[in-house]
Amino acid sequence: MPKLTIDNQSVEVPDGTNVLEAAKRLGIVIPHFCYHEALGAVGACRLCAMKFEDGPVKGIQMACMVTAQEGMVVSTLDAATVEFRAHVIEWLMMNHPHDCPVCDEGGECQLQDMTVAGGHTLRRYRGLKRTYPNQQLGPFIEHEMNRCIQCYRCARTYQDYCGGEDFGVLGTNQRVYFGRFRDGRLESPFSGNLVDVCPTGVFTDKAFRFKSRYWDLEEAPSVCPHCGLGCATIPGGRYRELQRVRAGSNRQTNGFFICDRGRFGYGHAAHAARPRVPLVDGQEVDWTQALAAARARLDKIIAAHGPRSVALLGSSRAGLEANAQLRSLARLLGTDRVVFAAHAPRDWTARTLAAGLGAQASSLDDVRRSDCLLLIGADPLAEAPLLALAVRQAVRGGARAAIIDPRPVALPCATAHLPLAPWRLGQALAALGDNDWSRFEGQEAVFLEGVHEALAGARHPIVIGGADLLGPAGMRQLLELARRLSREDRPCGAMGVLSGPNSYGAALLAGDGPDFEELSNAMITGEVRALICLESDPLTQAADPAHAGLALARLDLLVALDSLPTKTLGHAQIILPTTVTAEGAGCFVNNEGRMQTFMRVLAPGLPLRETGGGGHPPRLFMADTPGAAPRPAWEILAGLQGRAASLAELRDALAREDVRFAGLTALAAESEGQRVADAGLALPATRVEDYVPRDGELALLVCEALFGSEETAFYSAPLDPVRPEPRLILHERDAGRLGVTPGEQVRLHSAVEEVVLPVEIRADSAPGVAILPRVRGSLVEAFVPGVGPQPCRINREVDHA
Amino acid sequence: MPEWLITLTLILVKLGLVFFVLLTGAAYLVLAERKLLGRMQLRYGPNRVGPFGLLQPLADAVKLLTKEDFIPAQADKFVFFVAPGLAAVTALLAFAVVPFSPPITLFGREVPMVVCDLNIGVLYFLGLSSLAVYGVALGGWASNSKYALLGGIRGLSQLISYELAMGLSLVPVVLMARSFSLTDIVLAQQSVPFALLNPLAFLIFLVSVAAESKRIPFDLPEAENELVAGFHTEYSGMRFGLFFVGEYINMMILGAMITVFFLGGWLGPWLPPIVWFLLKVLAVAFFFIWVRGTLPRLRYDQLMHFGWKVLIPLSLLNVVVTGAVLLWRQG
Amino acid sequence: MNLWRDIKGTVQPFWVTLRNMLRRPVTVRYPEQKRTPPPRYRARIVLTRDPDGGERCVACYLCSAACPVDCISMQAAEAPDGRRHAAWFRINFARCIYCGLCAEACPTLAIQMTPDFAFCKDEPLRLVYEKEDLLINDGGKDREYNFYRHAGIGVVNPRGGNDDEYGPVDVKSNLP
Amino acid sequence: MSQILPQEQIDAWKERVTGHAHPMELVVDVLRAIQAHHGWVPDAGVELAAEILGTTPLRVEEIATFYDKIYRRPVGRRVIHVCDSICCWSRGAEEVVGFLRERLGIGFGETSADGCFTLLPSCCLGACGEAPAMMIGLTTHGNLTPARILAILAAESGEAAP
Repeated sequence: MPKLTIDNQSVEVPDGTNVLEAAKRLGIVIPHFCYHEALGAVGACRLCAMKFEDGPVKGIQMACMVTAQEGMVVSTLDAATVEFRAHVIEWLMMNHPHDCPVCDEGGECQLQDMTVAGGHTLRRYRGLKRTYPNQQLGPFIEHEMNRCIQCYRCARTYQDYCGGEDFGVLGTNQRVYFGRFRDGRLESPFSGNLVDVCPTGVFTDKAFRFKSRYWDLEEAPSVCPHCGLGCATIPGGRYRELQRVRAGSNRQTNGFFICDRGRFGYGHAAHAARPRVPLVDGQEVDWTQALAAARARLDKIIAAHGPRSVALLGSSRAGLEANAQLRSLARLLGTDRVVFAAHAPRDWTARTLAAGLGAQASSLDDVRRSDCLLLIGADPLAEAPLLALAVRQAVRGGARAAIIDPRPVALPCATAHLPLAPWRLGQALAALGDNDWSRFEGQEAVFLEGVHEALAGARHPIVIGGADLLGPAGMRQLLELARRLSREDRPCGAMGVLSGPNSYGAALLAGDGPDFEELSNAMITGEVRALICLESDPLTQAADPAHAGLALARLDLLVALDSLPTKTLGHAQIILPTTVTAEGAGCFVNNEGRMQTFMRVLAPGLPLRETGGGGHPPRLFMADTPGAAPRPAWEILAGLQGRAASLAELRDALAREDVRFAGLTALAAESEGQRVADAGLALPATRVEDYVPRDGELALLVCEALFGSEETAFYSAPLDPVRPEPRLILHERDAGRLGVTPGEQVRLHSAVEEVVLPVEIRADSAPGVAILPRVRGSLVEAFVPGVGPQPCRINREVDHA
Repeated sequence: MPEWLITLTLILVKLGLVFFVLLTGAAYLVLAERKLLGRMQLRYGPNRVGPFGLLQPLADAVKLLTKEDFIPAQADKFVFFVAPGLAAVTALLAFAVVPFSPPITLFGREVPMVVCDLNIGVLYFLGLSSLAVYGVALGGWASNSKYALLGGIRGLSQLISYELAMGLSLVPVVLMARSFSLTDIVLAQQSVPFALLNPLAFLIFLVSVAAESKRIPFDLPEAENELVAGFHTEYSGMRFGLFFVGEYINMMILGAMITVFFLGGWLGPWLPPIVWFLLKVLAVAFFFIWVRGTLPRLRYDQLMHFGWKVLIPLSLLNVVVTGAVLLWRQG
Repeated sequence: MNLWRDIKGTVQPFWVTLRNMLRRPVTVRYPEQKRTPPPRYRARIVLTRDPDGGERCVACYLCSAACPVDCISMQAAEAPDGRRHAAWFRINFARCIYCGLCAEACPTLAIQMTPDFAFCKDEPLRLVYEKEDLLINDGGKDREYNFYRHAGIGVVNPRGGNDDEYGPVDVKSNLP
Repeated sequence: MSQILPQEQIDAWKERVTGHAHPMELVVDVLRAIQAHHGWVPDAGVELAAEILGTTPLRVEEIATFYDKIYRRPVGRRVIHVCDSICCWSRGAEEVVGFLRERLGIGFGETSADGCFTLLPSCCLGACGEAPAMMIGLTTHGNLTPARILAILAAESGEAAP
């Protein structure tokens, strides 16, 4: 812990901190471009000069390149350094086009700030300025090279941190160029980070192009709702429209970056078909009438059929408070039929994880620092993209990462991949735990043995399992494996990849209660007559959507609370519109049990762009905002209980009632969040026998896809251009046997549906498994991931015809 | 016609006359002030309504009457209603004792040209001018606004402070006139007006009276650039009008008082007494307007300092000296 | 304490005001006598055009940010030729205080103030001016200026084609 | 020239890459091979190199545009690199350049009308001792005088005849 003096203030910093960071701790911010906490120091921009007056280093030095040492005396105000910085900034600005008025970065431009901070206010250079041609970088990123100051942050982020290989630095000298080989979409799913990282306006958000200035945006810290990791985000809205999302920073979860799904998935808030007014039997009503009608109909059904004829369905998309309110509404109505996920196997997996994770819980930061990782049944890029980035950081730091997965999982880093059929993942986990390879042979046994050795020898091993492929039994095995690998001196971490932003929280509330399968059976038998559906869409989410459809059709009353135009709304008699994440405050519990609160960014309402109809905004005096009816789900559910409580009161009540959420009341939105307390709930072992195909048969495995399958992102227009086409992935051996060639149309026969789609042939997937990434809104929408392998038959479409 | 009826009729006629003259005077005083200030600032002043802007007071009245009467939600409604009335009424009442001419003979009756010649007229005047404080203090307090409250508090302490000096400066007058009746005081100035006889008392009275009327340079209760509009910040429409009219009536009353106490009232050669009286009153009013156009506002501490540390000791000294001189002259 | 100075300082101004009272007022009797305000007078705001006839406003939001009374609002949009312009632009003159900060903030000289100060309306909504009402067919005070001829983003001229620019860099050039 | 690299060379390179621990180390060699065969490296050449090395074209392009002796634009049959750094400049590089320009009728970066020579500046050829110097192909020519230059040009143009 060296102690140094900066501008006559002394500060003690951890070993290895650079002087620039040390100054930041004192609140002294010196202009800098190339240094970024996540990227490290390279000393390229020459802007963070400080005068080292005494100590081991002397003279004007780049503060980012000097490690803080005991006894350093540093001045940032020294006349020579100030002049030095002023000159550097003037040089950097020499070729700058001065097009700030038409630049989207204007207002939040580091170059602007640093130019002013550096004291350079008037251009003295009268010569010609260098210009560049631009590239088309796809639907997300706008390129304007003239504004570049060659700080290399973009290339370091894209290539070094995110592992992208299609964007880099070209040329030398006066023509250094940051771009691609040819025009085209940036392939990395983390390309959006260029916008955040670029200190000037070379890379700007294309979906946000010219929409707003930074200072006009309403912004607040929030949590990303597009997967289970709970990355910190900062959504920004203006004129009642969510216009962009940028990365927040939470050192425990995402660090400083987010994936493109999280960045461009905000469009669901402005979806044209979004429910915006309470509807009772298709009639627009006000809130009092809607709540009264819902309550009256529920009471009528309870009076006729008893309280257990009402069921409630929560969701991993809704916040913790809303789900807790659903639980207390169930208590008030006197029913125990309350479920918190529409997908029963996922539900049980999440509950298994939540019940057993305990001290093994590892954050993304733990993953980044780990030296040995095993990913089993998890495809981070499809299910939780930032996990892939965390794995890459670990690998960059020297960690070894092994993947056991039937899918051709490709991470942006060097990994070892063992394609193993889904029904054998459990065996692999058991083998790793027991150190017994008898059920494997050849390469597989060698691979597993190597993994075991690496895990046993590592200092910070973490095993990561995907909920969809492992299922409840596999998740239990994964946790068991982590326990077995733990030693006194060195625990082994575990992480489960869950699908929803609040899957963990919903699972905690569910405990050992019923699941949706039980519920839908009861609906079909007529025991359940009414369902309250909280931000849940059984018709696309349930493990068996067809069965869910039958069940919903039998209901007398369906009350749906939702912010998305889901299929389920079509069956609802009463529709109560809720706010999206950015429009209401709440709390999500991420896949490691971390409670993270988010704040309201903007009030709900029909975007001005719609009410204005493109021309001028309306020239009217209006008492209320159009489309402003949606309310937070917790408020509606409290209303159904006849209460009007604030979020703080609801949190208080929840924290008092349930010791696991005790930390909730003191949680600030910008904090790193807090893990839920371990209540040590034991769950009965559930064992579902996987379908194992016989020789010559193929098993169908439906899985998630990066931009195709996540529910909220599906409704987001900015993601439309990157939505994938449905395809079936076959191992080359199976393809050879079927005689299909790449890209050929095949007919897939399955219990779900019969569809015709093209094939992709891979050598690195597991043989005997046909992999179908789900794409919502396409012909394969009915296929739901997370249900294990299913029997299927595949024909060449040519044969069929 | 019974004696009492005649007396009553006469009083009513006098009342009506005084009322009319006072109100019209106040209204036109406003116009005169605006015009004169305008000229002092090289402007014209109001010149749009009627010839030379002569109908401006009418227009103002119409405007004030038709304006929205706004009452702040948190105001003390009753006191809020009453305060402006208090301000105007106390000002009006003070005129009851002012003699504006020697008694005249009408239908064989000697009619005193004063609404009511009280033998304690001076005390009556002092009492009413003390009551005038209520309009300011209550109005400021009832508005439930910080500006109004501060204005009210300032007004209260300012009026109380300068009341002392004002009262004390009248003691020499009473000593010299040997009467509390205003008519007697006027008559006592047959030879020399008291302003010349006792200029110190005159000056003190002049200053105190300016302070009492809350006029520049003593307009601290409504200091615009500090307190928006001081005690009447929240008032609008005719309620504000009452405060406004009250202020100008007050100016006329004080003009009349100065005339009576120090300038020899209606006394003067050649012209009819009533004209003399009016001329003197208008001269005083002009002086006040002139002061307004000339002097800047004092700071609050300067005001208090001047009142308590200069005016009151001076007036006390004046009382002692006048008494001593009178005693010495009596031998 | 200089009593004499104080008394003099109090009495002397009376003479000044009295003297002024007898002078001729300098007032211009407005509706009857009209005076032409100087060209830089700060009254009704207009949006000007560049010498090529294009809208100068690039909808950069600086005027609305500078406006102390928030009377300017707009929405930027991109034209097919890459030009940034205002999809709609609105000034609420009922709220405007004619301080001129918007004109000062405007980096493209688009927003300018004119000496037209007499444009009262009897209804507040009629004082809300839209872009069509604000846009004039003139360059205003600096007719020759064209922002796009200086900012190298290739709207008026091809990229690198402005007077103060080199032609665009060819990253594959053989020259070092 | 339709072919960037003959198929047998491609196969040979692919084989060399397979056994290599760090294929990217070979990128300059592959590009030079393409240049040797094709004269310069077109976009398709970059893509071919990427394919051979099992990487993305961008990775190859980063290196191809970095080195000034890998030509990403068409050049003549012979490329003249004239040194213009300090030693050569002080010994008359400007005159050398002037002479070459006049003689060949081209400026920097241009190719002579007969397609024979391309003139490029270069910063330091490592021949400061023989300044002024220029390089044609892999040969450095020092102590240049107009006469020497003429002789070199004559020899080179003879060699470079199509």
